[in-house]
Amino acid sequence: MTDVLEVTLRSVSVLAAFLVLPLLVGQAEHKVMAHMQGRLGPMYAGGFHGWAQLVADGVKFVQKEDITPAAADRRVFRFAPAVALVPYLVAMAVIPLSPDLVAADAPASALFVLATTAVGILGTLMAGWASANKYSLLGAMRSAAQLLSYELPLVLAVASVCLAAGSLSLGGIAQAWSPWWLIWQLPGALVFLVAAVAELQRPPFDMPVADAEIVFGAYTEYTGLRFAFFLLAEYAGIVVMSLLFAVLYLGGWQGPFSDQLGWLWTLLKGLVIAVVIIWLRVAWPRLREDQLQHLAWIVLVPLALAQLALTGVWVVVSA
Amino acid sequence: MSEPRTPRSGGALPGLLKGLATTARTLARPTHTTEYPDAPPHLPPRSRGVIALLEENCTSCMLCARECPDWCIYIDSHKETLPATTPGGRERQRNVLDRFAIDFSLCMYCGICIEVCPFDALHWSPEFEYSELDIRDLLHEKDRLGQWMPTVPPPPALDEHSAEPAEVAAANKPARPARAAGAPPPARAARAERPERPERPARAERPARAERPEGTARPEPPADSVPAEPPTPPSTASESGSAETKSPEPTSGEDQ
Amino acid sequence: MTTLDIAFAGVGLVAAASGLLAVTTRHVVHAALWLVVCLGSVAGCYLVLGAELVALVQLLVYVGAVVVLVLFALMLTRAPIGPNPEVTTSRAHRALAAVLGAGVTALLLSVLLPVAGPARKRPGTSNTAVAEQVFGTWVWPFEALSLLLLVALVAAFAISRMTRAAEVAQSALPEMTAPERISQ
Amino acid sequence: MIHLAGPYALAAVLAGLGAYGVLARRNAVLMLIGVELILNAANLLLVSVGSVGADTWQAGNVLTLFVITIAAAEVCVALAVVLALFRLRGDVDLTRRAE
Repeated sequence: MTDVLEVTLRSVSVLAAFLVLPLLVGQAEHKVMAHMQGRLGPMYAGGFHGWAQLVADGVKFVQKEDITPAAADRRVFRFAPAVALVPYLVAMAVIPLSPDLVAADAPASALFVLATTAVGILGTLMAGWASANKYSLLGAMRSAAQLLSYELPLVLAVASVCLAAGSLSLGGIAQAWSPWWLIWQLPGALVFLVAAVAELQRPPFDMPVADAEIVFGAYTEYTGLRFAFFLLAEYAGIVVMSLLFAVLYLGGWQGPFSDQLGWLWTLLKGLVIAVVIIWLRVAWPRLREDQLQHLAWIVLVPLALAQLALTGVWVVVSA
Repeated sequence: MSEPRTPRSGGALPGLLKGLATTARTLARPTHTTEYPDAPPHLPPRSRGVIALLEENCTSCMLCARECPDWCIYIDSHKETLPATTPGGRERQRNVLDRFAIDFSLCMYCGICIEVCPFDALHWSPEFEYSELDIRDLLHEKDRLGQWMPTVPPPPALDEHSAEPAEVAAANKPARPARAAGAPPPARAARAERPERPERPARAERPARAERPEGTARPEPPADSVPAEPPTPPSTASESGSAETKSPEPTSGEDQ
Repeated sequence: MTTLDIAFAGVGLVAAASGLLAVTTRHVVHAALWLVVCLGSVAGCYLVLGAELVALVQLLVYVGAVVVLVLFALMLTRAPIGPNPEVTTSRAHRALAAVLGAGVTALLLSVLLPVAGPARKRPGTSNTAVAEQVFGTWVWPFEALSLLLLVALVAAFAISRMTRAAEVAQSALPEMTAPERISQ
Repeated sequence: MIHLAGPYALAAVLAGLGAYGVLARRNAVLMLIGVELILNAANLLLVSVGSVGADTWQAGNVLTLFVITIAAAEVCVALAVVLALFRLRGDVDLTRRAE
């Protein structure tokens, strides 16, 4: 009975985190982006500085008509948002906030997060193909090409960290972390950050949804709640990637008073990374499609391989 | 804001860092945004918000409607015959404006109608808060257009050494008692104002004209001193005069 | 029947059903999507069998990369929405194929089922043990495999370049003499 | 405790389905799907054998990982070939005779 209760509690808390954290990131994006552009951002919803703007947006999305294009493949079209959203929910379950604050402790959780987020691509592909829209198809193909290219440096960068920590478990990696990693794993961290932003299809890597070129890519035909799910998936992706970065490269819960406030440290570090991801969106223009592939294969993959080699040499020497 | 630079100055990385620095600096600065309905916007004094109509000046000559590039001005008028003022005199006709409407859902605010109006019946008003929930409600009739007249700013001050404005000149001139004592027929006042008004300031000596600035909604700076002497004759005229002639000046002069 | 048996039966049925749909559906893209379901549930089978690492790699490489590549190729070639009768061979051909497929299944079953034996303990494999073996016993196959991957990468690149060169040569045919074309 | 009959049966079924897929499809990419099914049948067999026996070298797991890698390489090259074919012929129907 207690087992059932515990499982329920863990699931509910993951679900709650899944629903709250993306909203926090979204609101942070609204405000940070606005102030970086000399604006105020939302100011009305909820009274104080528009804190409830995203809730209001959610209400608006719920009220909107759910349109399925006549020529679309109905089932795939309707199922795609779930495929995009659920992997991040599952991935969030294994990310530890502190040594004992983790919903599901998997022995190979680093690999698990990468594997589940890789499944999320399929949602975009399905959406793009099933919309029966050329812009959508173009967006889907762009995102497929982009995500395949950036999967490699992402996995290599994570492999380097796993090698350094001698563990595939996120908890073990954060435990093995030391401040020295900030320098030693810096190239890998940068590769991870860039690849993560590309995986999330966020600016400057947002060609799959480039509104000036292909309307809104794979999501062009989506309305209402299904569109909101895609947006939620994007922000949940930011949360997952930020927390992952915090755990892999910034030591997760390590910091002053880590015994009591460890989870807070992880969240804070994750939030900082999320703000950096938002910052990149505001500061940099969108890349061109060929520049994107160029960056992945000419810069990131060699850099990640070099980092992996460096880590390997270091581990062997220091062992 | 700096001097123009060559696009590729020092590779990609400095540019990327510069972008980050610029956005971070902007983040640290206070924003310039004012939230409009809470804080009224500071508009330049002669902002072109909406077109106001001074109905009394309109002769329904249709110039504005014809020049309008998107045909959003609708004018209906009819002719009225005014009886001869003197025995044996000729009857005169004048246009009476029935409808003047501007469809602001079509209007592109080019201002051509204001430019072409020979009688200063159309004016730019800085008023801009006239949005509607239904696009059909943006077709504003003459009473609505007239309501914006008080918001029209006074014309800019003249150069120091320029000739006196016609109205002032006329007002400062002592009224000719012979003409002023007898009630000037309203028909004449209405008619006389029409053809001569804008282009011949030197000949503007009729009392009906001198009294204009006060009689209308348009505030003109020198007009303050004007109204003292001439108003009596027109107002009496309007009381005694025929109602059907609808002379613009006297009636409006009385309304205000 | 043990708990693991029941769990395996669940995911196994999903895998078999989705595999069947993947090879029979006439919606081109649906076939690839059913393949995703099938591969995912095979990963679930691996988990039930206690091979966690393999399951995750299956998810990461197969679902995350291979199927995405397949979908990408389908979209690049021709993937209309709706059933497409042209993707399957004729009825007789399919009947033959079904017989052959059933034959393969029957053959394998007849070989495998007798050696299945009674229920056995599932010790479960630790990732460390797998890693030690990969970089210990299997290190030369592993290196050969990396070489294979590199060759495959270069080959794929070369193939795609070759066709583009051929296209260029075709389009520029009148202006060029034969030696020039060869040198290209 | 687990019976191996289940994994064996599933592997046999997947192999049969894969064989059917390869034979019954005309579209080259869909044929590849059949090939993937056969590979997965082999993998499943390897894993199920490796998971219960005294597998000193972890052959079941390691070989499966190798097969997955080989499958990735195979798909990579095969799809490049398919795309080249499509560019040359305008379709990927493998039953059509090349003219």
